[in-house]
Amino acid sequence: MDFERYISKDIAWCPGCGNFGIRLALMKALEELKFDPRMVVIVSGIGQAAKMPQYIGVNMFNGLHGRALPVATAIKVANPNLLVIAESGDGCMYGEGGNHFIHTIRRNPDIVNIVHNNMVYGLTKGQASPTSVKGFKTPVQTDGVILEPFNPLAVAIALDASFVARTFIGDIEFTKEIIKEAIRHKGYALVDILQPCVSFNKLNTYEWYKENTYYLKDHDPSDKELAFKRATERGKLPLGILYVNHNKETFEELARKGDKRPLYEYEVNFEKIKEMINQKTL
Amino acid sequence: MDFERYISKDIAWCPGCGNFGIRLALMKALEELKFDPRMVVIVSGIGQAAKMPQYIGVNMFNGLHGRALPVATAIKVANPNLLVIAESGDGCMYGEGGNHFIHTIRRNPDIVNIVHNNMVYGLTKGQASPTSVKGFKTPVQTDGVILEPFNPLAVAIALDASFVARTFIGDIEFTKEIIKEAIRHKGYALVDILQPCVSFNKLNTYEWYKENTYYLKDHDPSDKELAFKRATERGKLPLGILYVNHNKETFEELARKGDKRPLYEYEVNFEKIKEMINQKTL
Amino acid sequence: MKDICIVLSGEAGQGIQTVEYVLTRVLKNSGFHIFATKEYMSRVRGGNNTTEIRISSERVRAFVEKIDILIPLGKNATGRLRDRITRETLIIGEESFIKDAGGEKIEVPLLEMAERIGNKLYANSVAIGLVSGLLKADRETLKLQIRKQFEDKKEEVIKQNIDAALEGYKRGEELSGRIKVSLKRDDAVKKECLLNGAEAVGLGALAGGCNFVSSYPMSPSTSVLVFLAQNKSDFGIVVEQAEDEIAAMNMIIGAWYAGARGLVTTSGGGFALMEEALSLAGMVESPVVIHLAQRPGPATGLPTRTEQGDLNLVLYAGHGEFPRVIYAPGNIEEAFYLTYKAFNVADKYQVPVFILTDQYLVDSFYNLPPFNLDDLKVEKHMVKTGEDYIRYKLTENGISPRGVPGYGDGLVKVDSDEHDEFGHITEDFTTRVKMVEKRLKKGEELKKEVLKPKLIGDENYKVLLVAWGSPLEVIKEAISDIKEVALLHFSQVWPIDNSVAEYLKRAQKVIAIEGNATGQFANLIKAVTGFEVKERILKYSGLQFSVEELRKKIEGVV
Amino acid sequence: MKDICIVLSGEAGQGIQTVEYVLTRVLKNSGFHIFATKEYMSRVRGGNNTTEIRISSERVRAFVEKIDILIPLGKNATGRLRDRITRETLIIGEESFIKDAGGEKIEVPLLEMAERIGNKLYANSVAIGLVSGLLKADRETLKLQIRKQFEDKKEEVIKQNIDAALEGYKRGEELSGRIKVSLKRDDAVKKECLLNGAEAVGLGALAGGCNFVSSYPMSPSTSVLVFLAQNKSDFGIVVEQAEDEIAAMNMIIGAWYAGARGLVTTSGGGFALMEEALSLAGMVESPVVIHLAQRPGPATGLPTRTEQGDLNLVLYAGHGEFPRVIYAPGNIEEAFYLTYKAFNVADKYQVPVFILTDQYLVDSFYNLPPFNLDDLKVEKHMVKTGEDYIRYKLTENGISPRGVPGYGDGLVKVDSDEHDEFGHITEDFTTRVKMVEKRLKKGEELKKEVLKPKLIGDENYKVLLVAWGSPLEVIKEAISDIKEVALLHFSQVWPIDNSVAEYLKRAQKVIAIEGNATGQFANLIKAVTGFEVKERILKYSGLQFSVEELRKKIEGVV
Ligand SMILES: Cc1ncc(C[n+]2csc(CCOP(=O)(O)OP(=O)(O)O)c2C)c(N)n1
Ligand SMILES: Cc1ncc(C[n+]2csc(CCOP(=O)(O)OP(=O)(O)O)c2C)c(N)n1
Ligand code: SF4
Ligand code: SF4
Ligand SMILES: [Mg+2]
Ligand SMILES: [Mg+2]
Repeated sequence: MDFERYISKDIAWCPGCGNFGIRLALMKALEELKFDPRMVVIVSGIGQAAKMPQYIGVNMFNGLHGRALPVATAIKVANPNLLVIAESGDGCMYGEGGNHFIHTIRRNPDIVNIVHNNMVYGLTKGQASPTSVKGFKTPVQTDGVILEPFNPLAVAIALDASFVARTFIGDIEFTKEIIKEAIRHKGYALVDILQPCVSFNKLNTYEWYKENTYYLKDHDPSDKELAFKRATERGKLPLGILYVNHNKETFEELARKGDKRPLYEYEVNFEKIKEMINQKTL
Repeated sequence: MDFERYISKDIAWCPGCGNFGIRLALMKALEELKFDPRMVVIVSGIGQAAKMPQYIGVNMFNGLHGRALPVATAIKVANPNLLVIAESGDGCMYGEGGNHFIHTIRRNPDIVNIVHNNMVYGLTKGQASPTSVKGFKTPVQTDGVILEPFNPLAVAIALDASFVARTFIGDIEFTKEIIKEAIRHKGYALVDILQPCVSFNKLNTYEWYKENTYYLKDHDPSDKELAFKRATERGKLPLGILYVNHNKETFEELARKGDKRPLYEYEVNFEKIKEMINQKTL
Repeated sequence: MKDICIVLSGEAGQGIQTVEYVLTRVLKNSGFHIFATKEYMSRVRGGNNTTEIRISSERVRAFVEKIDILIPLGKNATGRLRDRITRETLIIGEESFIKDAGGEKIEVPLLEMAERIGNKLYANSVAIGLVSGLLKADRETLKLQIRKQFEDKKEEVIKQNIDAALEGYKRGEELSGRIKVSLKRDDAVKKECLLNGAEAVGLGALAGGCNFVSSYPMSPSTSVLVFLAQNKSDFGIVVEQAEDEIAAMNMIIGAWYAGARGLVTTSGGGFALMEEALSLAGMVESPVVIHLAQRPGPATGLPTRTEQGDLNLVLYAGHGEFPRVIYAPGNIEEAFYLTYKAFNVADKYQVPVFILTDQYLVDSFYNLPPFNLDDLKVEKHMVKTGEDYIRYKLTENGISPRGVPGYGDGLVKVDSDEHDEFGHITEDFTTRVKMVEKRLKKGEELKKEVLKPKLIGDENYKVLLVAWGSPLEVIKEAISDIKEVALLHFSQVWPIDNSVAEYLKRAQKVIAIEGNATGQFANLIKAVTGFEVKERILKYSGLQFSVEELRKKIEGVV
Repeated sequence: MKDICIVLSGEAGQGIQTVEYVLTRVLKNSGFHIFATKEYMSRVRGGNNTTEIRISSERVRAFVEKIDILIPLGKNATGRLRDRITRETLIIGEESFIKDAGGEKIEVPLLEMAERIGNKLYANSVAIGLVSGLLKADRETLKLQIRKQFEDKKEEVIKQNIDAALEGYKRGEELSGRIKVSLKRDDAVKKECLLNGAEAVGLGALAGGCNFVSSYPMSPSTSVLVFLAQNKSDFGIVVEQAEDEIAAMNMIIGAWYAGARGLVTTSGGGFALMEEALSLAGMVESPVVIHLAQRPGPATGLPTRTEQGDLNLVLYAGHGEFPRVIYAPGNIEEAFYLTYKAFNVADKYQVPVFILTDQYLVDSFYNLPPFNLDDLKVEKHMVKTGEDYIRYKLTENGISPRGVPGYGDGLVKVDSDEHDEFGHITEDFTTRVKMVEKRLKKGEELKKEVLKPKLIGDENYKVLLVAWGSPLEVIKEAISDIKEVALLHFSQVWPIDNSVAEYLKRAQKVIAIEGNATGQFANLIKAVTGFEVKERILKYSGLQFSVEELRKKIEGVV
């Protein structure tokens, strides 16, 4: 497989981890959509999830914890011809990177934002993440988590994100399809993937997710209030595409005024600079 | 007036600015609720709004741009007997401080969060703020704002903030009453105050706000979906208390397990440390 | 030097900036050399701000304390200038504005004159005319500049403003006998341009091929952001106001990764938030250009004032060890050329390059010949990748060919973790050591491109002054008449090389002049050369040095 | 020194840490001196991690490269140790685990033995027993420690683990003849405690009155956060995991403002994000204590490795100029006492105080006598405010009485802008100058409390080694047999005073030893004293120094 080329051989995830499934789903999605690996960039942060682009044969920007989204946005606007995927963990995207999450949604670049939501900090060995459920005990949260869990879908809908979906990696096929939809969608697309962390999250296991999720049926993703209701109601977590707004222009369309040329082709117009300087003599 | 004591005399706001009204509303609210100025702390960031505590005779922590909320949270948990108000501009709270906004709501400390929402960066002379409307032209946003405006109320509701209100400083009396409610409320209380910036926002003027707002009537603030609908619907902006959730414990209650003593009274238990060290001999 | 120093003083919002803008153009286009600088409070209305305009027969480029003519534009506009007003200072204006001041007062009812013509609001035009008349500036030029200033307005308003200016001019001419200095004019000046430091940095960025700017507004750096935003359509630049400084810096690194040439402009506090990302640039070996306009700290400090307090900050910013370049332009020409150069150097060595200015430099301007662009060139060091491209190829000098995604057949993998040549994460200790050495080698290479410090003044100096950045022109003027004194000025403050010690050892006395409280550059010199610059003239009030104070202090030690 | 060095090696997740934990306690409580340290990869499962345990007749506190006994706990566990395995190394364990290694192999079917007793999972207990038997440790102690380790488990499981350990012990005893060194025991050791650097910092914080911790997890600093979280209920400490490092640092400053005693614990990259807030602490004159456990940078670097690369970072962190204190504990005792002291110093001078450790120090432990707490005392410098309280009163030494809100009759106003004595924002230049000088005066005061460097070794040295922080014990052991060599060790690296130069000048040769690539401390010494430490032994592979490599390098230059 093309996407297996040129990758780090030693995959550092734990056996049984949901990350493997996500890798598979993503690679299949790219394959089925026939992407040229050279035109794909995965931008990630730091964490277990963030190691993803080490193991996929596409361009990689493995940046700082929490900072994948501004990097991804800049890459997309600097070269709108690239498929740009920003991928990382729940701590990375919703914790350290929370401010970028909000404001990237406002910007609406045509990127796919994949979040491995294992409700825990994996790489740093099991502290609570923003999505950890109340009462979840960890070596730091010794009496259990006391903060309200962060609801990424509700927040994204509140900010009128152009595509909001959730999947569970127990269902790789479904996840792959959702990722494909997200890629096809024009504009910012959030794919929050529920992913068991077999090492540090003994609460939100494969079984737990199976029992606590359901597939959306007959859902109208253009209905924002309904989407909000689904995203916030108590009980089982919905899987599928919650919300889509097709009527949004992307950041790069607006910032580049439709120009799609990569900025690396840019040539300086020294004549114009001269003109400007001459203006300053008047 | 007590709250006029011990303040910076030279008020640096522009004549006609909405900030004067907010100052009045806040001082009256504190007065009417009979607060002892020594037990009140205003924490602010940087900006025109953030100068507020310079002009009110209470304790002041005028910190960094964007960082009022973590400071306020820490003060509250370190001394739950204080009334802690975190107050700043829209740029400060929703832009630079966006991540703290989200996570402070999740924490739910019993503080009042007053945001002077003038839809512009005042102090730095008129760039777009997160709440600036699309198309708003500034010296930096020369073609007008292209980002979706940040909707603080919708986000707060999505995160199940315990108290979410909006007012317009054209109505000082109403604003004062809302602030009083926010103070009385136990838990995090957001008061987003629409405030004209007469110097840099020629679009969102007193008139504009009058025409583009309405007072909530017969609204049930315990109905989250309704609150979300009001917060996100197109058209006029609602004024009043949009959402309240009375069933939340506060951060300091949980983190301190009900202990309300100021941490400055804390004495180290050296005996216990000795015991711990002795444990390490076993 | 023959010159006249005019100070305009008023509240924020009273239009000093308009007066300054028009007046400096009128005067320059009348053939005078001019210099202007402003100091202002961190507020939008009220308070007290001033602008100084020096008019001279020769080139003039530095702040002086003396005030020959003071024009208060409102009440309470003279109090803060008390120490600068002497018996010779002419104070001209409304009776109520000038009454509390010392000096030689000349009442001119600007408001009344304006009202007579049509509107009190024209008072500033009267003032512009008044000064123009005092200096016998060119009347036609005055009319032209007033017209330009109000070109968006109705013809009637334009006309009335011109009339107001001409009224002022008349009155000024009548008073011109009161001015003792007579200035020569030089037609060549008319062809020169007027630029402030911010514009020079902006133009330098354009010439350097900058096509991506992301920043968060922060005084006094915002003017560069504004300049580029104003010109973005003409040049196809992406200008994005980020949600915070962290996003801004990460965006710029992302932009370079994709082949753009990015700039951030910020101040100390904003930059402090970018340090983790600076370290990222160091690790992924991304070029990045940072304009940092200094203001007094710590924390919020004095947001609209000047200082040279952030040298240590940028020298050691970011965790871990990686090379960087720091330019500190001494004047407007250098602000242009060094910013231009920064982009090529950043691209070539794949390192962060700083342009370290300050509020004084970005907000000051003078006339200067248009920059010669003929030799400027955007040196793109990017390569088209082959199938077997590897991002971090180990080379002799540490520099690996830099590819960008989508350009060529290779994949470009960059990593904030320690990585192998492919860019993949590694924990191999041997690779680690090689990669550390690779990065540091680039620092050694950079020494080959170091700009030597400039020696200005008496070559047979006994006293050597050492300075960096914006005090350049002030010191130059201060020592112009003092013998056996020279200035060694650094426009590049990192890397610097040991050879500097030779200059220092030749002096009987070395004095560092810096706009900070600890002598950061003097300390750096000691760290690099071991030479201790014991005497220091330091200023940290929030104001720039003046020619007079430096002259006095230097004469005191000579 | 008579000692045996045992190395455990295996994948992440194979339980090395349990083996290490139990074994060190068994050995110590058998009367041996012990030292242990680990190195591990930044991953949760797989890869290869090792722990070294040294057992000795005398105090032992440093990492050595030699391996006397190697216990691989899985396949592929010997490859990375190739260079450390000699012909003398005993490699004990499963045939399939040891087969690829050099050295002297002794097959012991740990898994089979465990399975025979009840479960393969008991193999680690067999291994613990095996080593205990080899060294003839106390059997009863072994049983006790195994029981303690599994006390949450069912009695049957506990028993079987004990049986497994005893089986191992038997086999170990049989093999004990193969060990050539015979170690003495010392009953006094049994009364000593075993602590790692992280625990020492945590205990020091408790003793310093710490009652507020806010941090964001980051290796290798998280263990201090965890330690305090585990003990928060006993001590009434508020422990909050912040959303990011910026929040953490701002919270801590808020906490001190309200009268708490706060700590952040972080690593270089996390700290880089806190710098703006550090500058805030400098400006509002807030005490703050920062534990920074270094790891190799730049950027993400090697997250679980060690380095001393962030000295410059903390020295110059934050924009603007303000004083700070930096302690760099050399060992576990110092980690405790200096962290304790940091709180009192921070409170007294109202400045940021750093505890600069690294992965090697926080993850290493040895036996040591329990700390004497008798002289420790939380010095609260907070005052009860009067009606006319002003926060920034100008005083002789720059220190103003610090009030907190709600305690007394005054109001406490602190400001990140430049401020007057009340704490209100000001743009008055005279006040600015006074306030800058006030803050810097505290820096001068702090010099009075500087901890002098320690001279260790031959007082009549010809060669003087200079070091700071965690290499202390390694160097000490390395030079213990070398004549005319001494070590000058700094546990406080800022401020340092000029007197240091005296030590340096007395030496014929000075060599800096540092765990970074540029010799940051040597450069600092030059910056402070002008003395150039030309020779440097630097390490930046991600690993700590070993006794052997230092001994060799030092002997090479003597
Ligand atoms: C600025 C910064 N702070 C902290 C860290 C340490 N860190 C690395 S990964 C991580 C959390 C990982 O959690 P998550 O993002 O949920 O990813 P996961 O490992 O669970 O996939 C943290 C805190 C860091 N690398 N950088
Ligand atoms: C870290 C940092 N970045 C930028 C600034 C500059 N700055 C000061 S106030 C401000 C924006 C003010 O806007 P807002 O918060 O909406 O307050 P307003 O002035 O409109 O009341 C900015 C960008 C700063 N002080 N600190
Ligand atoms: S720690 Fe958790 S998230 Fe990380 S690889 Fe292991 S199971 Fe997966
Ligand atoms: S700039 Fe705007 S917000 Fe600030 S004081 Fe003036 S009117 Fe008010
Ligand atoms: Mg996670
Ligand atoms: Mg605002």
